[in-house]
Amino acid sequence: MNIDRMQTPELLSLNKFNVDEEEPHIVLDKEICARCEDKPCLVVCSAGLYKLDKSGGISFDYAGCLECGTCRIMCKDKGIVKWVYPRGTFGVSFRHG
Amino acid sequence: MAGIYVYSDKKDLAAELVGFAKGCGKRAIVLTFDERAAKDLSNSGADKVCLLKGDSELVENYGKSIAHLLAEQGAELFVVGATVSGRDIAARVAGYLDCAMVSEASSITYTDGKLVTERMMYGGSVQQSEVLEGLCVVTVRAGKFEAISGAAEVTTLEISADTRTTLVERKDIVKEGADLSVAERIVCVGMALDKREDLQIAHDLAAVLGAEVGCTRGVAEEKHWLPVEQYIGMSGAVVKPKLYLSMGVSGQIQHVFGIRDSQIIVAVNTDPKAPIFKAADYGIVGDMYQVIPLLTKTLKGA
Amino acid sequence: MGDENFDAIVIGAGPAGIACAYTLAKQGKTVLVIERGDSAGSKNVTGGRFYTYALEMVDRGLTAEAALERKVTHEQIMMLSGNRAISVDYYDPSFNRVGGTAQSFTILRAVFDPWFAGKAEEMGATVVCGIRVDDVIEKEGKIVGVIAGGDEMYANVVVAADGVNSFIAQKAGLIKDIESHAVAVGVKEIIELPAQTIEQRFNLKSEEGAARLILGCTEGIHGGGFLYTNKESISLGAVFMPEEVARHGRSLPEMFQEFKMHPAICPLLEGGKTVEYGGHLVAEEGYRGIPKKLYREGFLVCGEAAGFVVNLGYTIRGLDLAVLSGLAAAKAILEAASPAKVGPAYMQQLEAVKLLPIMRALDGFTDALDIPNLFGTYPKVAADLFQKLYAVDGSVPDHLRKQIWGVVKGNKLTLRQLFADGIRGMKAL
Amino acid sequence: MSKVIACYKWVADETDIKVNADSTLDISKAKGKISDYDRNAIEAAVQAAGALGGTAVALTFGTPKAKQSLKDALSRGPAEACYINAEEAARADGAVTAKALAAAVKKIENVSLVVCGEGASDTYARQTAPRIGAVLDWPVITSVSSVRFDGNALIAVRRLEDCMQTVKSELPAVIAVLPEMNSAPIPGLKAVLSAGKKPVTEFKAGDLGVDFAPKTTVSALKAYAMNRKSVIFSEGEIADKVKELTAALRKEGVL
Repeated sequence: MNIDRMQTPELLSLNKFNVDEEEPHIVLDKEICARCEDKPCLVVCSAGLYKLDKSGGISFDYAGCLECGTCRIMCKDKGIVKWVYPRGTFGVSFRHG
Repeated sequence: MAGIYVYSDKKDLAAELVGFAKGCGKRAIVLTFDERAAKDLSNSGADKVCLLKGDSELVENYGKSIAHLLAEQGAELFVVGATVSGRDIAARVAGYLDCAMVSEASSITYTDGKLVTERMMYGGSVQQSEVLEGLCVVTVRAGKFEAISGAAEVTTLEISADTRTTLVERKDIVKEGADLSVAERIVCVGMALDKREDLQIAHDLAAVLGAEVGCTRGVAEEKHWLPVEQYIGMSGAVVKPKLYLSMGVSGQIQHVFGIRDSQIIVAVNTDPKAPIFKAADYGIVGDMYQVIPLLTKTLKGA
Repeated sequence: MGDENFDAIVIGAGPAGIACAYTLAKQGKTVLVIERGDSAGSKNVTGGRFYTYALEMVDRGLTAEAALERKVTHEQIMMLSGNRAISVDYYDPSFNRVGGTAQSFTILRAVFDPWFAGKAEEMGATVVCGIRVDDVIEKEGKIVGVIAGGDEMYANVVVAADGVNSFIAQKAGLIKDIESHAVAVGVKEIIELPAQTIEQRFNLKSEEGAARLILGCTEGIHGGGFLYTNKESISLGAVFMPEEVARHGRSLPEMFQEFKMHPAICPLLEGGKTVEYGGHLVAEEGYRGIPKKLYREGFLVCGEAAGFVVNLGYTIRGLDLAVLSGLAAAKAILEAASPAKVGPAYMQQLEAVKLLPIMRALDGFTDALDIPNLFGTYPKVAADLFQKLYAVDGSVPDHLRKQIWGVVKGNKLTLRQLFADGIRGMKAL
Repeated sequence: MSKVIACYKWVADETDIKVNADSTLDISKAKGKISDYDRNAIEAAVQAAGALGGTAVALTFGTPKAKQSLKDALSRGPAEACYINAEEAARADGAVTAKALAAAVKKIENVSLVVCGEGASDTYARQTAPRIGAVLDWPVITSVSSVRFDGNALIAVRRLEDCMQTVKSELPAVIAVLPEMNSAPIPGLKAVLSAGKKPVTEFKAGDLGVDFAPKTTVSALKAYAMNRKSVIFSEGEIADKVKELTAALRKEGVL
């Protein structure tokens, strides 16, 4: 094993997540996102969860969220219509922290 | 009669277990409750087929009697097909005999006269080996052993049932999608799929391969592009096709758990570091939107 | 029912919340701590160092029992530019006198926080994990309790120690949501290495540790890197201003990976195995970032939720300030003659435990760190200078002053700008 | 009042298990949890106790470490808990586990129903319920997807591979429930707070008169190694990669 550049999916796979399938803690209004020109979420998310899909829209999966809150603060056009912490016991659980 | 006693409510699986018993050089005695199965199994290479008859239609109700039978006959091992009902009977028998039992062994061998088994733990990430002595019980899934042939006598045996539990009703389950667990080839779609309509490229490839289409959890549970029965993984379908080919699947451990009994695993993904490649026999690093249609075309042409 | 009415409800089982609960419980108060993570510390990410004086203020001798990693004996600063690196290593054993309490330790939150929460439980506090507090209950202008997991729970005082995003202080109407210029976002990898390897690479004796802050690793973006040695792992992270990241246009995780692979960083990690990746927001405005009001009747805000973090460039302080604020909150609750007086008493206690004085004194660093050249140009100037000093190729060297001037000009800096940044820096400090 | 017992197992969280370079395992740092399906068993027991007018009792057999599970189990609804605290649990196999649990069921007295999860997250051996039934000589119903009561009778729907089977049995009985039986709720704040005040009965190994010698000997425990060819075509034109792949698959005989 040696140190190498790692993509976020690989990094996130090291963490422990208990994904809340019933209640997503972050919800986007993709129509608003489609109109957003800057899309800062693409670069500021610490987990790299915001991506562009083929048609130029935002693709996002809350499952690997590190719960830092950066996307919420940087979201310009308020396409993030819901951002709360996951319900108790759900979300990321750091083993080291 | 001493030897290995075999039971499964699936007669093909019972035949495979006879194959195992004979492969160990032991006598194989088949237990069955079904007359037709008894007839078919009389050509499975067993030494004896016991058609058990009693007054309950629930096979689980014979657990205690089978335990007595095995003890009386001096059985060495009771090997049972791992179906819902098989697992139940096996554990009851083990309970009444107060003996060792290994559930869903992935391998069983005799080494120095002792039975050595292997099985999976912790969702498939850990393998445990155990050594068993004396009369014990093991359950085994289908497909682990080869059936053989050879004539055996069929004897009928009256056996008593525990009738405290009775059957009220039985309803067949109507399956919505294809049964992935028995599919020979599977094309699996992952989250790299952009939109529902693009499933067509998976269906096109599946048509050429004679494959069923499966997907990852996200495609079924989040996008709802395929029915939930079609997702493969620890909490979904566990498959063992000859060929599993994934497109745009990243390969999280839970998904990989569901495919690792596949004979050949193929992955197509743009990310060379996607974990699926570690679990694959063959892989193409590339965009599935280019690779898959080309693959379909190539296979069609051949 | 006595069950549903506590002297205090503390939201969040981090160092601020637990310091508060510990102190209250020790004095016989009934305290309920509600933590949304599966266990204390499971939602927390910290760069990784803790100053022990704060824990000693909560209870003398606590540090000796605490679940800590390595005592920091090596304070380090590193500047990167291109493939080049300048390192400063300050070794001072006097911070860690034998028989005394070491000044600071590296820590891992998922290890430290459960220990601290356990201590509060020993004192009689009730710590409930796995429950998210959804809202506060307000009656007649006072906060009287919380709604959590569908249940209502009442207390004389609710202490919000729920971290940087502090939704609870927002719900209580004390603060607005964080503004993007007021925070930086940090990411970090935990990389496992054998203790021996860490000690060899960082020139440490057993139990000794290094704490390193790194400039010039953020592509000119306001921010920096950090590296802390734990017992059997290294915490490597970087902090960026998200506003500038958005303008810069390169993804933050990508920039962090670039930093990790720097030829002066990567060899320190060699043979290691990454075991975790975390992200966290950090308040960046120091004293100025503290909300105008930290209390209302029946309600106090502590720790990161109250903006009690300072970034000094050479070190970051947050955990010790969190503990101080929790302690101050508890003392205020204990001493106030009536519920209405708890808030003002809290402000007095924040002075008495020296939290606010410390933050005021360090206020200037915010300005100093606001100099944009600090994160790209100056590390480069320094590296260029070292390059000139150490390059020996047989040619006749220029006069030193000329060399310096050449470097300054080469980096398109004007004297005026240098002077202005200098004055700004001086004034700030 | 009759008692409905929910058996649960405190297991190491499989996601915390570390694999060493030599593929041995380090479970020492793994957090514990109530085995996933056992949460459904506890919920089923609480519901059954409601239907039968009895009380639900959480029962576990574990090492001293399992003590920390009691609060979690009780916060899920049972009125009391019963804990067989024995170091032997670390080495227990299906035989030992069933005998220990059955012995506790006898001690608890007046038990009308024992509910187990279909299988544990660690072993997933699915032996416990049938074995307890055998030890007690009670009727057993496994793979239960729903249940109702009619006087002293229990009517359960079982899910088999190809059919749903409805069976009827007399009480007392042992059932093993599937996770589809219910959705085990996340305990609320008040439930967690009250859990700490509920009564817990603790049995030591010696109290039960059970032989704790396991019937199987574990000879090895190691990480499962994915043994695949990993031939990855990453360079060159896509058309060539596809050609190479089809040739390889043809050779494997899977086309």
